[in-house]
Amino acid sequence: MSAAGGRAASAPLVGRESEPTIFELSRPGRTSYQLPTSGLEEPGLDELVPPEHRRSEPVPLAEVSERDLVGHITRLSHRQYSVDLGAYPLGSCTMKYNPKVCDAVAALAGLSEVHPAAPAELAQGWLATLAELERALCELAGMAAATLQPAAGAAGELTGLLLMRAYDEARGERRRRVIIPDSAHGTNPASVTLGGYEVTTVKSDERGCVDVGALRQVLDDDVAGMMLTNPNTLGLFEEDIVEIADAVHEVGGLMYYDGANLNAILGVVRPGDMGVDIVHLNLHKTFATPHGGGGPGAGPVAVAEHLADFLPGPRALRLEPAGPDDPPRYGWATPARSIGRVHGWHGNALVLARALAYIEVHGRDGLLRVAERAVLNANWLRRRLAGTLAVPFDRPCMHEVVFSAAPVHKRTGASAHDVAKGLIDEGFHPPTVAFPLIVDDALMVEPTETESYETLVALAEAIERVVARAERHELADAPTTTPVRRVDEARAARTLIPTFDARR
Amino acid sequence: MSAAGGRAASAPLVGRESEPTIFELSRPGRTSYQLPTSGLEEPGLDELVPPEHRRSEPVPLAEVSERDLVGHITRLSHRQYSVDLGAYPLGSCTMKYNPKVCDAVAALAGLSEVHPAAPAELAQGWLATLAELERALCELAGMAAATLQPAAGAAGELTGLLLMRAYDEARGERRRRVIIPDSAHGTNPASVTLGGYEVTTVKSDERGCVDVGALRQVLDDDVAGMMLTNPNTLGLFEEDIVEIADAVHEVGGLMYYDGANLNAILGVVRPGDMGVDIVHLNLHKTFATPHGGGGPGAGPVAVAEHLADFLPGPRALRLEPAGPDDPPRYGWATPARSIGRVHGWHGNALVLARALAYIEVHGRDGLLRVAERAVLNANWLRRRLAGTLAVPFDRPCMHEVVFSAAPVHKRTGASAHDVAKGLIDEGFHPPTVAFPLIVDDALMVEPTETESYETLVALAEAIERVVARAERHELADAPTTTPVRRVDEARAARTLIPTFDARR
Amino acid sequence: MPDYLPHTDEDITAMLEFLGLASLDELFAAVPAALRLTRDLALEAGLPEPDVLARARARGRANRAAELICFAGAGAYDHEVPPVVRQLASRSEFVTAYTPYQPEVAQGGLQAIFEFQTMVSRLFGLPIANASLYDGASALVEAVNLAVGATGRHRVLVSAGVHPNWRAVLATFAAGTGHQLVEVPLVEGRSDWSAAGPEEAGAVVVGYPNYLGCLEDLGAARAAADARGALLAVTADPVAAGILKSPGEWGADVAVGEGQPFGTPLGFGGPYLGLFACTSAHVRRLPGRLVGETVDADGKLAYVTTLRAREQDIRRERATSNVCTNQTLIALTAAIHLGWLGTAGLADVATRCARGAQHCRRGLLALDGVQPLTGTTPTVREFALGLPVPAAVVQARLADEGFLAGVALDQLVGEDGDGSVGAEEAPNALLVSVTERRNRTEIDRFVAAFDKALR
Amino acid sequence: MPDYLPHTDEDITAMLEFLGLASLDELFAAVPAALRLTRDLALEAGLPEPDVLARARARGRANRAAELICFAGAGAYDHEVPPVVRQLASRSEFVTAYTPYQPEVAQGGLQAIFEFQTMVSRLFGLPIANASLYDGASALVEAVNLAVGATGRHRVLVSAGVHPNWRAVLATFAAGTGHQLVEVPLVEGRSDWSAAGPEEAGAVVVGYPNYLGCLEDLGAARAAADARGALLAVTADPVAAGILKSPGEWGADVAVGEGQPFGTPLGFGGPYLGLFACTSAHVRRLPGRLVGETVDADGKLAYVTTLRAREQDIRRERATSNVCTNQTLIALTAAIHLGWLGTAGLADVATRCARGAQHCRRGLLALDGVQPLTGTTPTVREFALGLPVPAAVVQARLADEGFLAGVALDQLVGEDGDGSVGAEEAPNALLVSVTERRNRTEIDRFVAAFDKALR
Ligand SMILES: Cc1ncc(COP(=O)(O)O)c(C=O)c1O
Ligand SMILES: Cc1ncc(COP(=O)(O)O)c(C=O)c1O
Repeated sequence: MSAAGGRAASAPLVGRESEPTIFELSRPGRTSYQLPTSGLEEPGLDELVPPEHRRSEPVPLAEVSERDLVGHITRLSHRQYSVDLGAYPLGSCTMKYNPKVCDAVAALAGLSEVHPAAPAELAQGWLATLAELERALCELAGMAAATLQPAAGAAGELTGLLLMRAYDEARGERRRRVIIPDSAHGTNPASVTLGGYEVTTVKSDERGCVDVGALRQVLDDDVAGMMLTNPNTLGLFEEDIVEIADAVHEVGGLMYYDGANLNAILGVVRPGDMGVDIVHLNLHKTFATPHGGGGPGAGPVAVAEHLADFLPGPRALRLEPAGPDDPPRYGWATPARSIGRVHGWHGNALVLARALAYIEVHGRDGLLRVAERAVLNANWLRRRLAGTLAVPFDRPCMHEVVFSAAPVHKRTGASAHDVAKGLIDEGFHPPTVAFPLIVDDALMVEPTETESYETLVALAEAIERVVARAERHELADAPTTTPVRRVDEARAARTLIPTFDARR
Repeated sequence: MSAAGGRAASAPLVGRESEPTIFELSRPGRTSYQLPTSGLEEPGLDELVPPEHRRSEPVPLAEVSERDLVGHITRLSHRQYSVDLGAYPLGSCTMKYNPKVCDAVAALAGLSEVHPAAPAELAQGWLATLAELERALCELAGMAAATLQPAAGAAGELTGLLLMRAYDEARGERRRRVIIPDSAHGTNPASVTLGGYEVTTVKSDERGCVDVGALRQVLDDDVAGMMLTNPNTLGLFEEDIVEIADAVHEVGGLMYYDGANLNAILGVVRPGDMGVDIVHLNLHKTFATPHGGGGPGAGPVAVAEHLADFLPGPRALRLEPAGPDDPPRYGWATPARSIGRVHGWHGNALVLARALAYIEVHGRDGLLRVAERAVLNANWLRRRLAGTLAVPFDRPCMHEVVFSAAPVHKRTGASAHDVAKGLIDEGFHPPTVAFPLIVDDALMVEPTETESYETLVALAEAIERVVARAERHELADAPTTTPVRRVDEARAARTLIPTFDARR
Repeated sequence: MPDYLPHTDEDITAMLEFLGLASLDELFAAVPAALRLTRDLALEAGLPEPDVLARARARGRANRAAELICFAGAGAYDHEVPPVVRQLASRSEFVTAYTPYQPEVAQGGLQAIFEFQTMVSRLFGLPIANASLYDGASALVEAVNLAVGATGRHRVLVSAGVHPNWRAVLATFAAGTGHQLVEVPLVEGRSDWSAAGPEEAGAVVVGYPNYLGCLEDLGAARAAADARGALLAVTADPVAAGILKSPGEWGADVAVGEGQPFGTPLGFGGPYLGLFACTSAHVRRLPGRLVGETVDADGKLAYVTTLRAREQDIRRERATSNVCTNQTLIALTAAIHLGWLGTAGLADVATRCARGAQHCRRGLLALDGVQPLTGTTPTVREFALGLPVPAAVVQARLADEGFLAGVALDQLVGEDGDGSVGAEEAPNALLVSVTERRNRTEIDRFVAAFDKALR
Repeated sequence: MPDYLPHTDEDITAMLEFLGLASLDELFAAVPAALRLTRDLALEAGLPEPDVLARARARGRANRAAELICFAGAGAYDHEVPPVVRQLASRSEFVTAYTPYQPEVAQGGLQAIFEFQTMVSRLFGLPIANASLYDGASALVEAVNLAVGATGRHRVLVSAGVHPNWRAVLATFAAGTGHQLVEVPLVEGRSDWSAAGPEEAGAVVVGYPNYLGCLEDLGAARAAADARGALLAVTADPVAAGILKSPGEWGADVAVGEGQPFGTPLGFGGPYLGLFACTSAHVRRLPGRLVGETVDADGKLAYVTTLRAREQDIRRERATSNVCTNQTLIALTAAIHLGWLGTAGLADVATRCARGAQHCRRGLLALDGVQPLTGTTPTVREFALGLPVPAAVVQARLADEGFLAGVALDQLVGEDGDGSVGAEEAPNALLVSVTERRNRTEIDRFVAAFDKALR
């Protein structure tokens, strides 16, 4: 017999059992779907699809009642941590609180029920949204023009690299290398490869920043450009950025700025003012689209004037109104030397609409406050926990701070990983573990600006308690409060079970 | 320092701590509210309110950030059982699954953004909704007309008793007593008192139904009427209802039908066909408005023709269209001898709109299926558990079944209350305990039609396991899986702390 | 045949077999055959969800009022419902829970109501608040019942400034309880207690502000109550309470109100929220549910419904009230909304309403033939006007300009027009209300359109 | 100054003091002074939420398309999004979670994706499915990258029947990877593989149905791939897949698709959902995240992201893909929607679409001057027509009648009209699509209005 869809024993409120899969809850003949009344004649499948194309059996999905579906998904939701439940200080991920007004904007029928191929005259509100967002992002980044198509940061990076390539080719060149610091996010090197370039890694110096000397050694006229994250993944501002950009420009390369960490510098300093040619922004970090358990996001790419002609298209543009009193009109245009589309339609449009709402509600002043508070929180934690964990690069940080549990590890045998699991039992989601790779036993903490002083104190105290537990060798069992205990990741890879059907 | 709004240690997913109150999360000067731009001049309070009326300090509410508010409420939600998490077999409460389409209907701006005093011409959609719902309910109840104003079952009862009274007075009488079976829901006697009548209780016989002989003994011309629940609170159909109604009518009384249990008989049998004069329906049970943790509901009262003139007003009525091709129009009308309003406006309108949607989506056939499945489920459980718990009235039941844990109690010391707590640890919300009052150690189970066979089996097995634990004297500690253990109810009443300010 | 029932044909067969039955029909053997419905219900066949939604949308479109800029109030207000409140209050754990009979798995809802009670208590300046009643009107009925029960006196002085619909509900239920209601007239928008006889009374009921928007002299009301041995029951606007002295401060024994403004949409009048607060002296007469703090078996803080011995399920015909199902979800919504507003926000909203109303009132009174109905008595967030033409005419004309002009005072109580209650409810009288959602542009456009409508 | 920041002035003072700083400004000491922005951003000041919502609503009203009855498709379909799916998918635990780095507190999201993978695997008839890619186009790019990687051959045959926007994206990214794309023409709506040279290739890419709605001969595609040592990659419509033989059954190595039809609104093109499935042989080349089953320390069933060594954060420049943030929430939505549809529902939806399309096609082809663009090749849920007037004209006229008439084929790729890709994309060509939401009355009215528009 199928499992019981009305039993709540997997909800942490009342139990610690596993939640059956929807396939186990399934029972032949049970349904929940309803289709509207059609009034159409009802020809059979044989009149609709030639026999050689017809599938013999329907796709075997689950067969559950609406009630059991709701129970299943609601219980799953209780087995999932989220920002709305508590702090989520994952460094590099900017898990801030996302204003619910943005959800309301994205849910508006006037925005969500528009077909992407609707003629421009029938989608003026959308074109206006895109054009205004592009303008705002360019102002924030200090750039001339942008594409909103990339669906995430990595897609933005690759777009940027293809822009680099197109620019290069337009100059009649064919450079082969792109430089990346060793602290870079993994998407950077992966994107470089897909962009058809080779990665040249440059080391960080003892300050945690690009070693400018080392950089100069690898710069030559085979270098198409450099990708730099700023603030970098150690949470540090690359103070030499202008010198770096100049050096790259000197050899004829372009400067790519990974703007995923823009949260830290909104209204304080702009990539465009640092000599940057291309920058991508992670709207799902800085502009508070909730992360949805891993996505969707949006990774617009903004460029300086000399690259605008190469941007993907079409872009929504404000047209000259016919007369001075006419309302603004918007149209599509594809840049003259466009590299082409990088998304099937116009990008993650509803994410873009959220971002515009976020920018509007914060405004120029509010965005600056976001940066200030994010940096204030991170620095407070850095200072507060300096006696508990090691701080490999001990100087003022930006919006996040990287600690090292290496000394604790050495002393007690408890790794950063163990500390993370211990923190779960304290009621907090752990920081990012084992990234950036250049720090041993890294614990990367990004409190974000939406967490209060009280929460920071509670988090610091919790970390202190966990380290104390490490000293008492009590962390091996952690977490103990969760629906499942420590998960065997190695086994998952060893005996791959990627679907229910692969279960034996 | 205030507690930390970003700490999730009270979420059962990660912890077992208490959730601080919002007042403990509060911090002077912190805010989350935003008001729209007004453009108005900003006179101070002294220009707006005369000094003798002005409060000296703002009302001290909580002061929290939106983020902390969201964390707090989301965590509280994880500390709350609900139908959407699992079965909720509370007898007498009809905790069925409520289709989400009804939520969508209630959320429509066209319905939810209408002022209740809007002139009828501007609210035609609402008047149509009310008129159509009244018609459908009358058809389901077999009655002539209804008021939709009562906000819940108890309000419906009192409305019904005032109708009785008005009818009586119109006949120039002044009867003083209303008869109620001892199995009746507590609201019945309480409503009788508020209706200005005295309660005469009539005993149930060994079948669990009204003892007709005993009834006849208390019937006389001082009896204004009788309130009868059918199916009654034992889940049994009052088979003698026609005889009972006749007897009541013979002495000049009116027959009031508590239709809170209508779920069991939709499309099978109608109160109006049983000789009933007045009936209230609990839309929040039968017609699937979710119970909201205790409300809101709606308790329309339907009456036979001879009482229609006394109904509360105004009622929405369909008007004769001007011409044969004109669309239907609706208007308000107050019955000629109306007892008056029983609600500040038109009743719980959005609950009424949900009920209409529920009726439309089920239709005549679907509603009958609801009754059949509800009764099937209850009888299956009755039979299945007959060896585990006592069944005081061992005959086919309707939509719910009352067990008794008295033998278990006697044998093991574990009461119905203990069994209930044990069931929580099995991942189920317990049945209703200690009601109806006429059964010792009552456990009243109403599975409802939306729970599957598999869930019934799982529930039965869980009850069997709990009774087995009782035999092993293991229930005193239950529940053990919940955020708090067994709660001290006596202490709450002894040392009353009804607000945060009363905390010492 | 869309439905939500999980039973497969095999399930039904197996279950019937287990029961020894041959058909579903036999389940209803206890129902006398003569009573059984032998025809189909005269209802349509079931419609699929999308069709039902489409119908509801069509009905919504037929509600022109939903599109109008709202200047109507009279106890139901067009306040902002912020997305965050809406989202939190619609979490299914709250929406699909029942009354918290098992506190161990209901701490979430119970704590929210404990917080709600605290907020209402602070708002009204009284130490006890219950877990909600149906609406403002029913809260008033319960307040009067409490007062009569506490004093043993059935005579009740009710100001004509109490909302006419609420007075109508009070009158309906007084037919059962036998309370003797005495209407106390208004003079220039304020209750004239001297017009009520000096006889002892159980309750004195007054609005603050009253339904014409006027600030009553609660000192005088308190004195009127004291003089008659009565309790003072105040029907208070909970938004205006954000800037006004609380009922408790004025010496009220009971305060009730309509909690709709706190996060609940207009919704054509419901579900709304009856707020109820009183002094500690009356806690054992409190109607409805009450949540209290306690501990669990481990001594850990916990919440539970308490003083249950007042309630109908235990006390039956001797209960303090018959209320069972209440408006918990709306109370929870209000608690979330008040948490969102916070100390500063509530005061700001009230101030904004007052500012808008003052601006609007000034504009409208400058129009030809428009008169104040309540003399110079101060008003806060709404005000009553005498017009040179019937209010219904102005409403109709302004609807065409995009405005819901206000509430015609003769329209309250009986919407068919049979329910006029006092002199001020002449057909030419209009009650205008302004919330924080109305900005200056809208108000100025409204005044201009109003001017046009009067011509 | 509305915002969401909790810091009180005292907090800031205390925190700065703890850091030994005198002002917030000093926090940015690391930023060279010369770089600092010394002016305000050229953005407006912050607006309160209600104002922002009002603006967004106004933009929504400017989208006339939102109100039109939709006959447009071309990879983005107007399917029903049932309230239950919407409500479940918007639960904040899913919405506000991050990538499940800590499986112990992410079992909910992980299990949902495990179920999603299973459903996609069954839908496409292939044993491996990943946790989502950005959209159909990006899934296609990844499929080609996988095929090229697996075969070591850079030549890629792409049917002209693959969605033109997807082909455009493929071409953009091929500039980086160096794939050599060969367009294979359509004849009567089907790929003519003989037109592609016999040289070895890494991938053969074909749509099923293709973007003109036609059923391709996948047997021929498989043979074309085999003949060239290529993998067969199918871009499949996942709704039509409910009644068609699966790509896996046809022998595809990789199948990709656009998952938007499963519970995601049109949303002007995003966020959508890239579906990706392949044979077991290629699991170690799989792009993106993969959830697998395992156990916890107590041996209890648990889920976790697995084969992570393929991913960019570990493998960096040697990763199988650069994807990091994907479309998890949309995948979860699809899993819920497919759970709601179930076995019977998916087949029913597909059948309904086909019925509506057949009825509509018959009606339109009966109109004067309307021709099929794809001969007699069978279509399922959409079809391409040649019109006697420009498609844009018909679209404009039908918009005034309340219809979004379809997708003008010359409008794809470059909305400014510069992107025509093949012969069939003449200005007079229109692609019409019918979903289960369109009933007979709407279709008949559409055909009648279409007739009028042609005159
Ligand atoms: C510094 C940095 N760059 C790039 C990325 C990649 O962005 P996405 O995950 O949106 O592809 C991230 C994401 O975590 C990041 O932190
Ligand atoms: C049989 C019966 N009658 C009356 C009522 C009272 O209805 P309400 O709670 O809506 O006031 C109930 C509610 O549980 C009931 O079960």
